[in-house]
Amino acid sequence: MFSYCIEPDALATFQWLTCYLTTGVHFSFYLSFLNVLGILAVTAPIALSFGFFGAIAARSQIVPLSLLGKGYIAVVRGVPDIAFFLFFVIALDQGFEWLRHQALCPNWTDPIRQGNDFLVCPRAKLPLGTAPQTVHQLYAYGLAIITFALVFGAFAANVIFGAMLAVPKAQLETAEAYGMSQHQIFWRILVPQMWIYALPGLSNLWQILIKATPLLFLLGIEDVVYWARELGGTKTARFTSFPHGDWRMWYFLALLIFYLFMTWSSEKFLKKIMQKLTKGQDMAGTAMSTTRDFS
Amino acid sequence: HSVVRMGTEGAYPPYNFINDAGEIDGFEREVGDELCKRAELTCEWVKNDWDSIIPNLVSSNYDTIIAGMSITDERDEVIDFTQDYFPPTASAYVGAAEAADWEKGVVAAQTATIQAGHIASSGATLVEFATPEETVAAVRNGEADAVFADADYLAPLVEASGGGLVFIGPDVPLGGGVGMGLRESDSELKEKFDAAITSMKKDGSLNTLLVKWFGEATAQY
Amino acid sequence: MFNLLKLVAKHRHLVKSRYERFLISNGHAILSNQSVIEIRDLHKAYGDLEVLKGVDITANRGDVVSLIGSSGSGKSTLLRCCNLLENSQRGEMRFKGEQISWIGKKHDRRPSDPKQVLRIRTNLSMVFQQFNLWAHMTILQNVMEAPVTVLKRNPSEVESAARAYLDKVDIGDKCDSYPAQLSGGQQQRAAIARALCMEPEALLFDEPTSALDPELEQEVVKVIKDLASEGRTMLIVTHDMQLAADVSDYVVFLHQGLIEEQGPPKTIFGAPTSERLRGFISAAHAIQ
Amino acid sequence: MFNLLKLVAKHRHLVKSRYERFLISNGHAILSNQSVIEIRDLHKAYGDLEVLKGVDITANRGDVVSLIGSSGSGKSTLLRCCNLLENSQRGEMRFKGEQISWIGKKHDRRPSDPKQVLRIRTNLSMVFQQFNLWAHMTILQNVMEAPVTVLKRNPSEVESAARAYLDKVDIGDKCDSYPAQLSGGQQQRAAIARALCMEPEALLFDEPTSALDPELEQEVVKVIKDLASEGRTMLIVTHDMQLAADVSDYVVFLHQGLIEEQGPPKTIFGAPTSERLRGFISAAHAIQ
Amino acid sequence: MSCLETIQSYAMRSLGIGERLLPRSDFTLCEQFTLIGSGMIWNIYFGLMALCVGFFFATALAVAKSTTNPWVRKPAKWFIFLFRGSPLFIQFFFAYFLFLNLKGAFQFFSPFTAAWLGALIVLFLNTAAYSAEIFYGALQSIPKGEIEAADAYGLSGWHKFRRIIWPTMLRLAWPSYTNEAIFLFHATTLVFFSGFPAWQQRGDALYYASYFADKTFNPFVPYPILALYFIILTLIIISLSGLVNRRLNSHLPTNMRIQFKFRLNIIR
Ligand SMILES: Nc1ncnc2c1ncn2[C@@H]1O[C@H](COP(=O)(O)OP(=O)(O)OP(=O)(O)O)[C@@H](O)[C@H]1O
Ligand SMILES: Nc1ncnc2c1ncn2[C@@H]1O[C@H](COP(=O)(O)OP(=O)(O)OP(=O)(O)O)[C@@H](O)[C@H]1O
Ligand SMILES: [Mg+2]
Ligand SMILES: [Mg+2]
Repeated sequence: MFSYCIEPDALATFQWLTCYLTTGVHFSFYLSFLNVLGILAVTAPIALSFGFFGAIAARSQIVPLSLLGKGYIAVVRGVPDIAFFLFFVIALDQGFEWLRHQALCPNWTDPIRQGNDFLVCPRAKLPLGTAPQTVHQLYAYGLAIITFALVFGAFAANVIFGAMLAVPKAQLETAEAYGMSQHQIFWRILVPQMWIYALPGLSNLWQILIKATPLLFLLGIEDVVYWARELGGTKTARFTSFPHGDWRMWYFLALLIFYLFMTWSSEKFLKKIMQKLTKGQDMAGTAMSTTRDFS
Repeated sequence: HSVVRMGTEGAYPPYNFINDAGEIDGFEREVGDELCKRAELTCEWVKNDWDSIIPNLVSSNYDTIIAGMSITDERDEVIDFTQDYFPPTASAYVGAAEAADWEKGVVAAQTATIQAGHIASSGATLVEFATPEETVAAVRNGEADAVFADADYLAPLVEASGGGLVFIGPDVPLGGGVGMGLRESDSELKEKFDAAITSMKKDGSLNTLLVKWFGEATAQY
Repeated sequence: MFNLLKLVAKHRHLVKSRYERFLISNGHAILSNQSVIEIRDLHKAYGDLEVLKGVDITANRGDVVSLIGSSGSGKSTLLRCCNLLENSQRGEMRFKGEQISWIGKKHDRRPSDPKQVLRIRTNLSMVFQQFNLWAHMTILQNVMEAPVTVLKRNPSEVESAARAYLDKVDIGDKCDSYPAQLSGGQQQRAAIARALCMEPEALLFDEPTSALDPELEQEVVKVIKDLASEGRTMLIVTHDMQLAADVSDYVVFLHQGLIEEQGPPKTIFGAPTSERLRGFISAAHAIQ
Repeated sequence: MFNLLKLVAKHRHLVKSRYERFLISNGHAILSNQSVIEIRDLHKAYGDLEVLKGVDITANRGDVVSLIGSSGSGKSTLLRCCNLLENSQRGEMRFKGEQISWIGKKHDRRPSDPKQVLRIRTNLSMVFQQFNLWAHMTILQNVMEAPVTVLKRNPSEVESAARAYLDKVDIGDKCDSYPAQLSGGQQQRAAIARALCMEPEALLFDEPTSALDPELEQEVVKVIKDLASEGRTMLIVTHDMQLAADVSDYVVFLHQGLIEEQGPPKTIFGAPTSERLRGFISAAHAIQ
Repeated sequence: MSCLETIQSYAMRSLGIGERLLPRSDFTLCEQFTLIGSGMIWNIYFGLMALCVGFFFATALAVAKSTTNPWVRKPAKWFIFLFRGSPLFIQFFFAYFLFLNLKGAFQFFSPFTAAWLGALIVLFLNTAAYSAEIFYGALQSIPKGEIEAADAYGLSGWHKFRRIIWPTMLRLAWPSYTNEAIFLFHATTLVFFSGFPAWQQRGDALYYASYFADKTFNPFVPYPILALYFIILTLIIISLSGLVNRRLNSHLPTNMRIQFKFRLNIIR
């Protein structure tokens, strides 16, 4: 990066560090932070909407829909995310390709399963074999986001489902008495009041989602932890101009700070939202006076 | 195949690793590029986690595995291998001192490797870590008496340790040579690569690369 | 005793012209097409606890019917049944002559036609005993909510109407406060304004003055009388005998889930026949 | 007007012997060692809204002091300040002569000694306007809770006492119901029983009869009188002028955060001096 | 080997009891079920222990965080922040590192580098922090009136907490807490996956599942088996928590508990 980086062995510590920290591989590391942030930013709203619709489905009066919603919540919630990621992405990918295969290559005669191999017609490949590497990358991101959103959507659905039950019955009853339709009660009373009960659970979920990003690597995305492991591991002089011992601790420390910062800032943000939502509602936390002493 | 996607792990020097520039580098990178050239194929490199490297191959997310994968019978049942481009390898023990007990003591190995399987059936107490890095660290910090891993992986570490780590015990030949993994249905591609490897073996260019990456002492064709 | 009976007879006679239709319709639903709310033989139980054991009530257009009775006698439950918030187990209900259709039997009985329920509820506003203001809305929003979303009335018109109603009950300055920031009486007034703003055919009041001071109570009495003269029908649950005497055309005394006695206020308060009612009224007199 | 003044004078004279101590103590705290609750110059604001603007109240042992005033005038707030549930910004409070010590200034002012607060609260039971029963306990548990855990009284004794109090307010049969299963009046009676079971030195009632029918109100009047004769001190917020007239030794009329007028009930109801109070009382008369 | 024999030799394999060598070829479904099931012992052990101990610590932390005393509040806040704010595997990493160093210095710490104790401690602290935040949130949403009534009746300190606040807090927190319990059980799969070393192939369910996935190169059998086990475990947790929840909500009339049951007629 810097002109003096040609001969790193000869450099003083500080200059050495500047060179070391600006190697191409470190830029991949830095980029991965942005990647993670981007994925989080996209995943969270999708997961939330999965959760919202999951909850609506689960409490639907239409039995099959309700079973679908409840099944989704129970099954996806039941499986550890790691285990899920270890096989679900591949299954999802194969599922998409299978669907495309059925649609695009109706005349294809070769079996799709040949022994262990999964082979669809070339036109059905996702992404196409001719696609540039970036498309492959984007596709991987898409799969990862869908998988993440599915998993966290199930938990969000559960939280929202519970929050909907927590809204005082009298509030809904009154709306009913005023002739609001179920639809109106839902959107005008239940949903606005539900958020106060849901937000603590959802913010917990968001924190867990942030902390689940290291699992992105299982989904084929090089995340911050992958790079921290990679860069922090012992490097011998044969393979790098910047040999060093086991520096994982320092890299992990950097990650720790990154994650703590994420937590801190999202807590601040969520607190603001919570204040908006609880406006006017009579709960201990919203008491006019200072924090209440419970002990 | 318009473009052949080559799957590798990128965390197993000197076979494959990420260099300072952030690119895939190592013995296999050079061999792979040369093979593609000789087989007149356009190749693209893809990184994939070791755990799911075979499942992703069979589900056609890339077309070859070139990741220091030893040819074993179990693997051969699921995928096809080209002929080996690296002679049968040896695994070795490394301890903190010559006297370390590799026979009955605590031996570290990476989870779910052939080395771990070997130790499990030996008389030693196996302790498994998720990454190779941690297995070596376990010897350094005294959790394990010895680490058992691919000799080629250990050699540069021992060399760089300045006496902190030493080879102990006998080398153990495990697995066949290292070959390129392909889908069983992809025999056309397999033939192309086989031919390319043969030609590299013949004109000695493979040996040149072996010496470049593994040193003079390594086995050659 | 003799005196009392004579009084009753006298009053009966006096009020006959005015309340005839009640007496008749309460016997048989001859003129029920005039009635706005009509309840026949209503039974309601919570689990094993029978709360209503067969109640008949009729309220015609423009009538104010008061429900009195001791605490726990089932007055609130009756109002809630009127609004179809509680499912009853037996009995019929009509609203403006329209009979409510049921589905299911016994403890599972419920209205079968959601559209009908909706139609009835929009014409029937309720002021709850515990007010039940919507906690996430300001007072003004609380009042505007149903007219705008249910009746689809023009928001800006509704707003000025809402402000007028809030002024009428004297909390115009609390428009932008949330329910939790109001005193008990202010909440109750907001609840009343909310019901009024619906401008419904009929109103159900559950102790509308329990948290109000005498002046405001007077205010409410005036409001109720105005509403009645506009032709709106009202069912009022109250513990305040004076209120009942003041505003109602007809008083129903509920006791242990049954109607113990009913009649125009003069009769009920002037010449109660049943032992129970006499005890009840004399207690009220002891206070007043 | 002349008549009215004469009436007042007459009443002043009549009651002097009995209420002298009030008049004196309300002027200067000469005899304040006899007083159980003593409040001086109390100021309280919610944000910008000044609710109490300097209120003095004294209640001596065995006295029943009624607080009347229009809705939103700050009555509930005053009771809540008495119990130290709300922090006030200015003014002094004494309980049985013991001065409450404060820490902090202005909007940050709060009691400095938690032990003291506790001591005062266990001697001062409150019946809330919204009842505030503990939702997760049965009625019996609600009543027994504080005597057992705070006063460390023997549970089985407390239980029989609790049942007796619940019987007294006529909900002995609802012992094992949860608050959500009770009617409004039943909840209010449970709240009263809960306060009584503490057998405290002083009681604070916030509209204790708002949800009660006349008979039960009579019952409560009796209970209050009994308590007073046992020497317990009471502060009662009420909208029911009759109740105030019936039970109180002294009536305080609160208006817009200030005491507009105070005196024995005869004076207050018989010969109100201030314009405001006259309007208020006449409204009450219009009803009664 | 018949399936019964397989169960006999491998059911306790994760504890080191039974056959020493894991199956190495011709993997049967029975073997996969048995070994992965055997690994579940560890997941359940970690989850249950951490949850039980963590619950009390979490309650204390939540209360500490809601007090006004900064000497109590601040440490609790920081603790919760630190453990909620960092990924579990980083906590495992640093804990393992710390325990290793402590072990070098003091004999006492020698068992701490083993998963059964070291990982348990980390999981315990982690769940305590997450649960504490949930409880704290619940404390903030207790109806103000009920707390005021407690204050007014002189309930204070332990009694006020134990009798009024705690039951209500628990009721409000319960759904989220159930979520947390499930998450914790799921998190136990991280112990051997990227935390602590597995000794003599004694690992948890995921350890064996990935063993099989690695040996058979087919992720579609062992991982779904693992998933199945966890779904069963989760269903058990959910139903137990449902029982508790019913108890916690026993004060609400049934018609308030089960909502929207009515009007099923729409579909008829
Ligand atoms: N938490 C709060 N935040 C802001 N304002 C409040 C709050 N609580 C009460 N107020 C205001 O303080 C004033 C006095 O309230 P308070 O409850 O003391 O009235 P009150 O005399 O008891 O009336 P009522 O007879 O209607 O119960 C009212 O105007 C009310 O709007
Ligand atoms: N959800 C419920 N579950 C069980 N019992 C109930 C429920 N709601 C009310 N009850 C009981 O039904 C009876 C009638 O209650 P209701 O509320 O109708 O009385 P009310 O006449 O309005 O009394 P009040 O004047 O005290 O408000 C009471 O005995 C009450 O305990
Ligand atoms: Mg009622
Ligand atoms: Mg009040």
